[in-house]
Amino acid sequence: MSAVLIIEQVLNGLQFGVMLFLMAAGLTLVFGVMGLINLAHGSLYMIGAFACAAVAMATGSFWLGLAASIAASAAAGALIEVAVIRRLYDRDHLDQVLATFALILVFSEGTRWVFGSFPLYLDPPEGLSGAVTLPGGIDYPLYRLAIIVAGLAVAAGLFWLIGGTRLGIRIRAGESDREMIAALGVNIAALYTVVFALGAGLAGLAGAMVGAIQSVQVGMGEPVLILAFVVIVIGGVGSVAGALVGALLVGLTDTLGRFLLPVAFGAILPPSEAMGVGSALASMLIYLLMAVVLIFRPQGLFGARA
Amino acid sequence: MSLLLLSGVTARYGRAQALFGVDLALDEGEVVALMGRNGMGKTTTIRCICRLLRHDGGRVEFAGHDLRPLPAFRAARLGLGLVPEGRRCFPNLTVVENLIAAARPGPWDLAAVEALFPRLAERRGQMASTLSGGEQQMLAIGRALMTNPRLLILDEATEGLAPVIRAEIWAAIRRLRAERQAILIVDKSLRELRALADRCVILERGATVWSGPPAALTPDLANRHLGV
Amino acid sequence: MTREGAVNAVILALLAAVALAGAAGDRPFLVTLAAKVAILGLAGVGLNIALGFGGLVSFGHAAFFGLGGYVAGILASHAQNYEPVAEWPITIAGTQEMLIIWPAALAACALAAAVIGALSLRTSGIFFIMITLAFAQMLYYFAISWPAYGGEDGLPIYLRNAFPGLDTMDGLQFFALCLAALVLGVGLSWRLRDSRFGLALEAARQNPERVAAVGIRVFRVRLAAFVISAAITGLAGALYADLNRFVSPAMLSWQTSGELIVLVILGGVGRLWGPVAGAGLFVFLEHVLGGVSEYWQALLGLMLLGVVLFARGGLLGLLAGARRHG
Amino acid sequence: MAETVLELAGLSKSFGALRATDGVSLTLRRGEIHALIGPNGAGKSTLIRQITGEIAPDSGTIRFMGRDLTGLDMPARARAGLARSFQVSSVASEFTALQNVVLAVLGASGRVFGFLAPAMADLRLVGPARAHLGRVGLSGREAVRAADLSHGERRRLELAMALALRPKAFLLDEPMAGMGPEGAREMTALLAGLKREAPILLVEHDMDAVFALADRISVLVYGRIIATGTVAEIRADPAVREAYLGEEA
Amino acid sequence: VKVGMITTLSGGGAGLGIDVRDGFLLALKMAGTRDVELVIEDDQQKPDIAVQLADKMIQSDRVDVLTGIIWSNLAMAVVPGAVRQGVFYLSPNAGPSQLAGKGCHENYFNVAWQNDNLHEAAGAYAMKAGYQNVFIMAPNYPAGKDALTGFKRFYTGKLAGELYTKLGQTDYAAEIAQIRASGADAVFFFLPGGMGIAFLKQYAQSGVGIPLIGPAFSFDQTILAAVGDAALGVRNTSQWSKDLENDANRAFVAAFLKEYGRLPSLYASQGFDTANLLLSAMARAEVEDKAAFRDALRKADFASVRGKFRFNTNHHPIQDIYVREVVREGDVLTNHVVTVALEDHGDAYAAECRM
Ligand SMILES: Nc1ncnc2c1ncn2[C@@H]1O[C@H](COP(=O)(O)OP(=O)(O)OP(=O)(O)O)[C@@H](O)[C@H]1O
Ligand SMILES: Nc1ncnc2c1ncn2[C@@H]1O[C@H](COP(=O)(O)OP(=O)(O)OP(=O)(O)O)[C@@H](O)[C@H]1O
Ligand SMILES: [Mg+2]
Ligand SMILES: [Mg+2]
Repeated sequence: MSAVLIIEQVLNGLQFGVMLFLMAAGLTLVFGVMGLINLAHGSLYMIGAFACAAVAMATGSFWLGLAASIAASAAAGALIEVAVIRRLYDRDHLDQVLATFALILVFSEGTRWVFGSFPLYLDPPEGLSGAVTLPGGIDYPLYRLAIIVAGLAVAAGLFWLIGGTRLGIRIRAGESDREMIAALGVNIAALYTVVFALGAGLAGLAGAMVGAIQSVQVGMGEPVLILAFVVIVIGGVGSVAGALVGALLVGLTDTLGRFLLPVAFGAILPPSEAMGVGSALASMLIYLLMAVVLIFRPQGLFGARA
Repeated sequence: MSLLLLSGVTARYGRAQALFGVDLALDEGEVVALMGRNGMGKTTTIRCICRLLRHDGGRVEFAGHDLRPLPAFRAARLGLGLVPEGRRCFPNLTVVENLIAAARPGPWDLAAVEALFPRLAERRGQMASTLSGGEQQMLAIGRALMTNPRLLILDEATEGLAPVIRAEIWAAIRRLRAERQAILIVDKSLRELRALADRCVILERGATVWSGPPAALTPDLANRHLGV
Repeated sequence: MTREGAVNAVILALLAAVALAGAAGDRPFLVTLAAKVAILGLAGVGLNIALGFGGLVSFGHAAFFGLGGYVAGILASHAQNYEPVAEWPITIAGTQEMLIIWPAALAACALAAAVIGALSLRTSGIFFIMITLAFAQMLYYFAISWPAYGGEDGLPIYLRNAFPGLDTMDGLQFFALCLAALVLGVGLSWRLRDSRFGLALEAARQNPERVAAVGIRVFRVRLAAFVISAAITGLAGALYADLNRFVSPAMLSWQTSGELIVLVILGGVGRLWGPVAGAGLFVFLEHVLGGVSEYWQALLGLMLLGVVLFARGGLLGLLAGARRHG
Repeated sequence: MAETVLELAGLSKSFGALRATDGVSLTLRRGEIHALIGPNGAGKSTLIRQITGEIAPDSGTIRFMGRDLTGLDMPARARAGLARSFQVSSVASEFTALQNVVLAVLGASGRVFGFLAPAMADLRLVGPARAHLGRVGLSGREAVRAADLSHGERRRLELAMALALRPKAFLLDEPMAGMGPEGAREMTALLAGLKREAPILLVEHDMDAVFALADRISVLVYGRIIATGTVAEIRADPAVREAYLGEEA
Repeated sequence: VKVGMITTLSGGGAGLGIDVRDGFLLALKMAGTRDVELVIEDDQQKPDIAVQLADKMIQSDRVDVLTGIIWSNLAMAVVPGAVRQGVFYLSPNAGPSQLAGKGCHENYFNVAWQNDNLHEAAGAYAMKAGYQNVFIMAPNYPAGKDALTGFKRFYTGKLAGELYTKLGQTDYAAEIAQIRASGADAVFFFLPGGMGIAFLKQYAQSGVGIPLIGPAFSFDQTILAAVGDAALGVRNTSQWSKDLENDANRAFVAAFLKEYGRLPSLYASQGFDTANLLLSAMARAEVEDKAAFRDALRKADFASVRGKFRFNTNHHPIQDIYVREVVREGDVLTNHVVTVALEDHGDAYAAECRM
C-alpha cells in the first residue's frame, strides 16, 4: 500500500464529504434552522438532477442544465412550502414526517411519469472532464476537484448568510418562536418560503453536480437523504460548521473504512473472508460513527443545546 | 381620533370564549392601564391587538386601520411594540441578536437600550436561554423598544425585576410618557399605575367593566374588581 | 360509550368482518390482508407506546420488527433442518412452536431494546430519531451481508409455525390468532396509558424537567417504555414472518421503520386504536390503488397529504374528534 | 435555636468567567421563611438549581436533613424532600391541572412502576391532588388543560405541585410573579401558614411579600451574600438599599 | 391458461419490470392468442408484498402459472411457497443458486439464466483473452458473492484484488483508486442498476484505462443511454444481443421497436422468451394435466430469440453465452456480439438438484 494511494484515498474521502455537505447544507438550513423535518429533501435533489439532465440533453449545455436544476428545485421548494409545509410549522414533527413522506411518493412517481422509468444521461461538462495530475503524481478527476471547490464556496456563503446577516438572525428567531418574531413585525412566512427555496435550490444543485457522475434516476435521493441526516446529526443540528465537519468526517470514515478495514481483517482472516467481513463492517461504519458520537456528545459535535 | 380603539371585542380559544366585549380607547401620547384579576382576559386582549389571536366580534382599530384582515407582522409594522407576558426572548440568539432581530430605525437603538439596561451591555454575547429571569425581562423590553413603536404594549413587563430596576423602568416609562409615547400597560403594581396612567380600564371575565381616570378608581371599586 | 369507543368498536368489527367475508366468499386473499392489518396494527401499537405516549420518535423500530421475524425464521429453519441453533454452552434446538417462538422473540427484542434504548435515550429529539435509525441500519447491513441465514435473499419458512389446537396454515385461524394478539396488545397499551407509569411517561413527553423535579427518573420510565414498545413490535415481527412464511432484511430496512411511523401517524398518534386504523387504511390503499394506475404511489402520497393537512390527529382525529385527557 | 434543615457551605459555581455563585453559605431552619433577595442576575436561581441538583456546583457542600446531597440527582433530591417551584412555570401543558398535581403526588409516592391500575381512578393519588389544588385557589379548575390556564393560574398550579410533594423544605423561585395584587395577598397568606409544615427558601422580588413573610433575609449580590438578618436589619442596611432596594425600603 | 405476473412496476427499479412485462405482452400479441388470461401486479420491489401478491393470485385468482419476478430476494420469498402449492413458476430474470441446486423443484423453470452464468462467462472470456491479473468487484450481498465465485470458477489466473462494495453505494472513487494501484490488466465488476452507471462514469472520468469486463446488466440498452460514451468499448457477457442473427430475434427487435418506440433490452428479450415458452407448452398440453404440461415445458419447443435453448435437468437453461462490445450506432450506444464465451453452458448446481 503506497503513500500515494493513501493520499488519494484521503482526497477521495474529502471529496465525498464535500459532496455530502452540498446536500447536508440545504438540509441544515431547512431542518436545523427552521426546525422542519423535510424527508422530501431527497426528492428536491432528484428534481435538480433530472432538470439538469433534461436541459443539458435538450440544449447540449451542462451549465444551462445546472442553472435549470437550481431554478427547478427552488421553484419546487417554494411551491411545496406555500402549499404544504407552511401549514406544518406549528405542528408536531410527526405530522411533518408524514407529509414530507407523502411528498416523496408524489415527487418520485411524478418524475417517473414525466421522464419514464429509465435512468437519464448526464455527463460532466467538456471543460471539467478527464483527470489532472496533482503534485505527487496523483491523477485526479478534474470534476471532483470542481465539486470540492463548489462545496467550499457554498459553505462560505452559508456561513456568511446565517452568521453574518440579519436574515440569519431572523430565521433562527423564527425557529424558536414564530409567533413572537411575527409580532415584532417580521414577515416570517415569506422569509421561510425564501429560505426553504434556498435550501431546495442547494439540494437541486447537489443533485445536478452529483448526477453527472452517478446515475440520474428515480429514487436516487433517499439514500443520500439518510446520509445527509447522519451528517447534520453528527455535526450538530443547525450548525453550518457542524454540517461541514460532519460531512468530511463521514466522507473520510466511509472511504477509508471501505479501503482499510478489509486490509486490516486480512491480517487475521483468509483474503476472501476478510473482504466479506471487512466490507460488511465498512457498510455499518458511518452508523457506528454516528452512534458513538451521539453517545458521547448527545447534541452532536457542534450542537449548542445540551 | 384614537390611536387604538377596541369596541365590543369578543374572542375565543378554540371552543372556549375568553373575551365577551372589551372596549378600550387609547389616544396618541396616552398611557392606559389595563387591569383585572388573573385570568380575566388582559393578555387575551393584547393578543387580539397584536393579531396573535383573531377576534370574532367587535372592532379593533389602530392608527385608522381596521386590524381584522392584517397578519401579525403587518399590524406590528403599523407601530405596535410588544413586551409579551412571559418574556419570550429568542433563546437560541445572543442578547445583541435578540435586540437587532426586528429593529426598525428610530431613536431607540442599541446604544440607547444598553444605556437603559447596563446589565444587558455586560451580557451582550450570551445566549438568551442562559440569562437570568430579570435579564430576560430587560431584554424583552429592549427588544420592543428597538422596533421604535408608536404604541408600546407592556404585559407584566416588571415581573421578576429587582426593585431598583423596577424603579428605573417606571422612570423610563415616565420619560417616554413625557415624550408622548403611547403606552398600553398591564402590571400588578397598582401604586405605580395610578401614578402614571392617564386612564385605567378594568376587565372582568373578558369584558370591560369600568374605565376612567385613576383618580376615579375608588378603594371600593378597586376592591370589587381587583380584590385590593 | 364515547365516540372514540364507538369508532374503535367499528374498526375491530370491520377487520373481523373483512376476514370472515373473505373466508365465506372464497376470497382467501382478503383474509391474508386482514391478518396483515392486524399484524402491522400490532407493530404500530407497540411503536405507539414509545412514539405516541412517550414522545420517543423511534426511527428504528424495524430493528425489532425484523429481529422478531428473524427469531421466528431462524428457530423454524433450524427445526426444519433438524439442526440445533447452538450446541454450546447448552444445546438449543430449533422449534416450530409459536408458544416457544413468541416468548423468545419478546425476550430477544426486549434485550436488544434495553441495550439500544440505554444508549439512545441519552439523546433526545432529532438526535434520538437518528441514533435509533443508526442502530437499525447496522442490523440491516449485518443481516444483508451475513450469509448464514440467507443474507439479502432472506430465509424461507416452508410451513407456518404451529399453535396448539389450531391449523395455522388455515387463513382464518391464523387471522384469529393475529387478531387475538392485536386485541391483547391494544388492551395492554390501554391499561398502560392510564396507569401510574403511563401518566409519568406522558408527562415526561411534555416536560421531562418537571417530571424529574417531582422525583421521577425520566430515563428509567422512558427505557421501560422503549423496551415494552420494542417487545410488542417484535412479536408482530414474528407473526409477520409466519404470515409471509419468509423473513428478509427488508423487514429491517429504514423504509419499514418509516412505514411503521407513517401508519401510526395516519391512524392517530397516541390513540389506542390509531395504529390499527392506520394499518387498515395503509394496506387498503396499497392494494387497491395499485389497480388504478401504474403511478398509484403518487395517489397514495396525495391521499396521505390530505390526511395530514385536513385531518389533524390522523384518521381517529377525524372520526372521533380531538384527543381528550383525563 | 431551631434545627437546621438545609445547610449550604462555601458553594461556588462559574459560567466561564462569570462567578454566578461565589462561596455562598446559608442555612434554612425548621419553621422559618428565609428570603433570598438580590439584583437580577445575582445568582439566586443558579443557587436554587444547585440545591435541586439541576446543575452541579464547582465546589462547596449541600447538607439536607443532616445528609450530604453531593452525588444525588434531581429526582433523588426531590424524593428526599426538596420541593421546588420554577421561576418560569413548568408544567405538563397537555395535562389538566388535576393530572399535573396527581403526577406530583405520584412522584412523592415513589411508586411509579404501576403498569395496570388506572392512576386517575386511584383515590390515594387523586384525593390529595384535589386538596392541594384547593389550597392554592384552583378548585373548579381541575379539568382545565394547563396550557389553557392563565399565567397567574399556572403559577398557582406550580405551587400546588410543590405542595403535593409533601416536602421537608420548599425552594420557591418567585412564587408571586404574575400573581396580581389579589393573588399576591392570597399567596402571602398561604405561605405564612405553609412554613409550619416545612421551612421555605423564598426567592422573590415582591418586597411587600418578602417583608411581610420573611423571618430572615439574605441578600445576594454578584454571587456573594452581602448581608443576612431580620427584616428590620436588612431594610436599614445602606449597602442593600443601594444595591437592591432603592426607594422601596 | 391463467397467468399471474408479479413484477416491479413502481419505484427506482421499475425499468426492469416494465421491460419484462412489455416483452411478455409483445409475445402474446404477436402470437395473437386469446388463451392466456394475464393478471399483472406491482411488487414494489418488496419481498413481503410479493409474497402477498403470490398468495392472492394463487388463492383468489387461481392462476396456473406465475412469472415476472426480477429480484433474487423476491424470488426466494415467492417461489418455494408457490411451486409447492402446485403452480408453475417461470422465471424471466432471477436465478438464485438455491433454486438451481438443493432447492430445485419440478414446477420451477428458469427461462433467463442461473445467477452465476454471465459471471462464469466473463471468467471464461478473461481466460480466453489472455488476462493474467484481474481485479474483481461486486456488492456485499449473496448475489455479489455468487458473482465473484462464478467468475473465479472459470478464471483461474491471478487476482489483482477482490473487493466487496456496499449495496447501493454510488461513489466509487475509493475503489477506483485501488484498481489504479493494483496493477491489474483487467477489471471484472458486477454492479447492477444505478451502481453500475455511477461506477462506469466515474471510472471513465478517473483516467484509469484498464479494460473492463462485466455481465450484461450494466450494459443494457437503458443503462447505456444513461452512461453515455463512458461505456464505449467495454466487453460484457450476455446470453442475448440485439444483433444475434436468427429469425426470431430479428422479428422480435423490429416488433418491439415498432410497438414501444425503444430498443428492446435483455429483460425484454427474457420476458418475450418466457411468454413463448409458455405458449409452446400450451400448444402441447392442457395446463390441468400438470405432468403433461410440465413435460411440455421441459421440451422448450420454441424459437428463442437467443438461438439455441434447452433445459438442463434442473430446469435451468443450457445456452450459449456471448461476449458483446459496446459500440456507437448512429447516435445511440448499443452492443455488438464479438465472440462466444461459453457454448452450451449449463450451471454448476444441476448436479445437486434431485427432482
Ligand atoms: N391558549 C389558551 N387556550 C385556551 N384558553 C386560554 C388560553 N390562554 C388563556 N386562556 C383562558 O382565557 C382566559 C383569559 O386569560 P388571559 O391570559 O387573557 O388572562 P390575564 O388577564 O392575562 O390573566 P393573568 O393575570 O393571569 O395573566 C383565562 O380563563 C384562561 O384560562
Ligand atoms: N448557563 C449559563 N451560561 C452563562 N451564564 C449563565 C448561565 N446560567 C446563568 N448565567 C448567568 O448567571 C447569572 C446568574 O443567573 P441567575 O439566573 O441565577 O440570576 P438570578 O439571581 O436568579 O436573577 P433574576 O432575579 O433576574 O432571576 C446571570 O448573569 C446569568 O446570565
Ligand atoms: Mg396575562
Ligand atoms: Mg432567577
